[in-house]
Amino acid sequence: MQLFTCILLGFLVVCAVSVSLSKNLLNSILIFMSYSLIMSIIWILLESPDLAITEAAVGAGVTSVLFFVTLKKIHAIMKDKEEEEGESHE
Amino acid sequence: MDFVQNFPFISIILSLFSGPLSSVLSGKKAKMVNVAVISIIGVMSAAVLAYVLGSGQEYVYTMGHFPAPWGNEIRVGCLEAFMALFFCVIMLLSMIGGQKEREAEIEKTKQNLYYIMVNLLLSSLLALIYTNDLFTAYVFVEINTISACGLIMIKQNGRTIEAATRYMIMSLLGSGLLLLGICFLYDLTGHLLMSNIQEAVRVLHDTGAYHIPLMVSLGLMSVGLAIKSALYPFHAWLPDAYGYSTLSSAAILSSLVSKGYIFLLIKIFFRVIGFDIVRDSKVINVLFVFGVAGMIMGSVSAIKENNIRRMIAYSSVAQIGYIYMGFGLGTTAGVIASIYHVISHAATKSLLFVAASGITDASAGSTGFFDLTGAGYRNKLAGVAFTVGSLSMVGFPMFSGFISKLLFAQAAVGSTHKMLPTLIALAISTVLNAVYFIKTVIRLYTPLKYVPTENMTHKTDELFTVTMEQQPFKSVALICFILLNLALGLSSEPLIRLIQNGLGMFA
Amino acid sequence: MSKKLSEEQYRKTRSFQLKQWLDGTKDPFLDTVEMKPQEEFREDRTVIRERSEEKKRLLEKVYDLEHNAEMRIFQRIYRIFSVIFCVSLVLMLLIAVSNLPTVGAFERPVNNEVAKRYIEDGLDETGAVNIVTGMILDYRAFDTLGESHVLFIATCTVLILLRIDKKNSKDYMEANDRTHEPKNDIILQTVARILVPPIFIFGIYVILCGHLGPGGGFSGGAVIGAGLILYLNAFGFAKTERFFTEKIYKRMSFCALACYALAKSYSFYTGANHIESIIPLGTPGAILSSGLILILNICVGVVVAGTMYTFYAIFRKGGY
Amino acid sequence: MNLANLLNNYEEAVAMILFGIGFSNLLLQKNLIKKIIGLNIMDTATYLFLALKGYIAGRKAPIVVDGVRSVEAYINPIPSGLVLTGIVVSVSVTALMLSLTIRLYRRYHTLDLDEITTRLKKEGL
Repeated sequence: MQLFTCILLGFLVVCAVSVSLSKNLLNSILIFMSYSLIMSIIWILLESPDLAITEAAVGAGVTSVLFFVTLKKIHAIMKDKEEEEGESHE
Repeated sequence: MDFVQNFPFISIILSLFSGPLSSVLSGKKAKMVNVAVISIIGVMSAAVLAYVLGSGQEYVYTMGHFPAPWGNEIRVGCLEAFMALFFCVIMLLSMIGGQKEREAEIEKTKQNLYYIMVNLLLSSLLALIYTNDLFTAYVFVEINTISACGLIMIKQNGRTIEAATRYMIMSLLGSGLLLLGICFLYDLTGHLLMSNIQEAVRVLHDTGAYHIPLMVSLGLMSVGLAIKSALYPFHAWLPDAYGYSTLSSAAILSSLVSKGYIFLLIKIFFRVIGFDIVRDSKVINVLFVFGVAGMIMGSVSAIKENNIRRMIAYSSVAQIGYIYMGFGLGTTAGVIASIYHVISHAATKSLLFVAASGITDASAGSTGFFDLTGAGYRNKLAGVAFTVGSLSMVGFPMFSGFISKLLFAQAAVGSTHKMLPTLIALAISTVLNAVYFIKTVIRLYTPLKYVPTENMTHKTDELFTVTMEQQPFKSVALICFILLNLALGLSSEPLIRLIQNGLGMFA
Repeated sequence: MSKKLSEEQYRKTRSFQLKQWLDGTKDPFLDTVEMKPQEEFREDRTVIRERSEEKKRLLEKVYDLEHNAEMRIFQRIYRIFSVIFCVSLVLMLLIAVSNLPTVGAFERPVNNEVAKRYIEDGLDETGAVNIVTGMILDYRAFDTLGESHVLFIATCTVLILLRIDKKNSKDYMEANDRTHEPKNDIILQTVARILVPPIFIFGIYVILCGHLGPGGGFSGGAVIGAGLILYLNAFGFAKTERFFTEKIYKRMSFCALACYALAKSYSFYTGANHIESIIPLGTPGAILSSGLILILNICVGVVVAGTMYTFYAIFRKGGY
Repeated sequence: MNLANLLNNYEEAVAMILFGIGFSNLLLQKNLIKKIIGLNIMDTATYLFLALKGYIAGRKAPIVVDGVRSVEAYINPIPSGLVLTGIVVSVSVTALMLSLTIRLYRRYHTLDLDEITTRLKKEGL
């Protein structure tokens, strides 16, 4: 059990670091989503099922969806941005 | 239990309730509800103040069926009741003074949302004042932060949204540190209620156990709240936020929002940790250094500034520096001076903002320094009010600012190590204050014919006179503010005694 | 002799729809979903070019490290100080942690009489089997009251920022990105049709059983909100706006928050004035038990579900 | 620095490191979206730290089963309740920050606050 906790905690740190280092915004949000999921498993291990449900629904669900919508709004998912950059290099 | 004792609880619930209520009302009705709520709460706070002064002791109000360490509770002493009353007065006057701007600058369909922000801001301030529980304080700090952000960005131009973003980033750093500090303290003491924490902290301090985490927790909470209340190196958001938001927002933000955090910090020092333990720690020295730096650097930035509202905003940085310097002195006299300065600064700064808007109205809406030439003749009341505010800020006798500077100086003489730097900083800061405020006042009263007009953005014939009848609400607010300032300056004795009493009840 | 159908009647029959669907001329679900022109909002190419050129110029100015020495030094110092600040913060915290009581041990200050009473008497005093729910909605209800107002005020600020009241303006066109998305995705719609009802039922179950097991208003409300978002994505705004608009959201959350505030004021008032509360606690374990907690959970659930959906809808469309 | 105890408290140490990562992201990242992710990491780290306060090894979640009501049977319920409150606060703050980001992008077409500030200075608004 302790080993499992250690692995999960290690994952958390790896996720947090790679979020800050990743160049692509979409990638970092996906990593953040997995961070939230791991967190909700940790809540189960810490015997707090209420938190696990809330974190899974709020952290991994709604927050990530809001992030995706924002990315769409700022044209980071679509091709617009590349287009813009491509034009500026011309 | 007397019925009056319910009033603090009723005022918090009433202002919380009026937020959702405003969301289903139209802008006009929401405004009426807002004014009514603020006035009712003001009256109730006055009644509570009279009750507490009459009985001479604070009382505890249990929120729910369970007594203190299990349930929530609020605690009412004379300082709390006075602060609630004072905040209501300032908020009401600011709302009245900024009415015209508010209706012009905010979209019609979003007017009622503004009143939601104001109502919830008031409720969070009241809860911060009265609460006796650290976690409740955290929740209401968040409400305070979000509603302040709403107040900043309701006038939607690029500047305010950028300022709101910076404000949110800084505030969230502060809230994170504050919450972490609360967690540490909870771990060490096992309580969230302020009085129980203090007992446990005293035991810990006497036995010497957990000394390092205790200090870390104190440091985290102080730094978090200092960041949130825009202490000097963390003030980057402040000039834009105060300078470009709508008038009543600027007045409320500068006079109330940061003061709520400062009041919470005072409660943490006195009621949660115990002031003697705080004094023994190194934390107050840090606050002292940053406070002194803020006093001087804020004034220097204000001198360099050309825009009158941004200048007043930078002056806020300096004044918050004063308040933290008072904490840093480490004596009760210093804290009393700080609390008095909180009050006097709140009264003066909102006066200055309202007066500055009156002046810019008479200068064809321009906030540039050169455009203000002779504006004191064109809008007489605003000119007088600005002069009163400036003199009070500089520390001219008769006005409230003088008393607070006097108290600071007295407190500095009482402290052994920090006397010299404090007095020097006070002197330098007063001179710098005088430079930019008196410069502005002189500019206001320079007749147009004596200055070359090429620096001005507007032609002289575009300028027109603004009379009191044209701006009835603003005039009422200005007159009330001037009277408040004079009252604070001329009869400060009872207030100082009240603060002393209140601090005594805290400990 | 078969009965002859008129052209109109024939068009309504299933066989005609099937034939059309097989031919690929018509989508059988066409009438039931949102139809909007599917052209994409596109900016003028010259505007984009101008903007990117200006951005380039600006970037040169911002990061003009050769000429802007003051800026460069300031930024470098700022970064160095921030890094030092962060590193020393972490070190300080680690030192503090190394002096804290051990994780997982029972003998630590946290496990004192407060937690003891919650566990031992919580069931009798609040009637909630789930002690955490009993704690946040009865013992420490003031916090939770503040917290639901945090959600409410956050929605209001989002409304201020993103709601666009002038229809047909350029901002509105740009904000409403539903207009240029592939519509009538049959996979999404089928999946949504299967999944949305169970999600709703699960969310309602989590809310209603908040006092009996893990869950409560916040988690259940978030689940229902997620279900609404899925429904919106599959079937479009036209469908959801039939039953959920901003007006309804405002009234709903007003009612829920008012109900919450009234219920709690009653219990605060009676508690502080030592008046016996008349609300029965019921049998622990039954669904109708634990006094006000069930009602409060429903209120919180309504507020949270509405808030989550509102966030999404405003982000997508700028008002709904 | 008490190293042995630090190793005992390794969960809390991880929470503190996560807090540091989140804090420095919020402070130092140029991109607003990254800042917001940093904010979320910081908040979750604080909640992890807080929830660890209530954890007692070998005990069950505080949901009364079979009428067992001894304090020996369950973990401390207070931190769970506080974290529940905190999570909701953090999601509302995140939504607010994201909407601010969208507005800034709609106007300035960038996510870099410094760039926006320079542009504001140039506009001289």
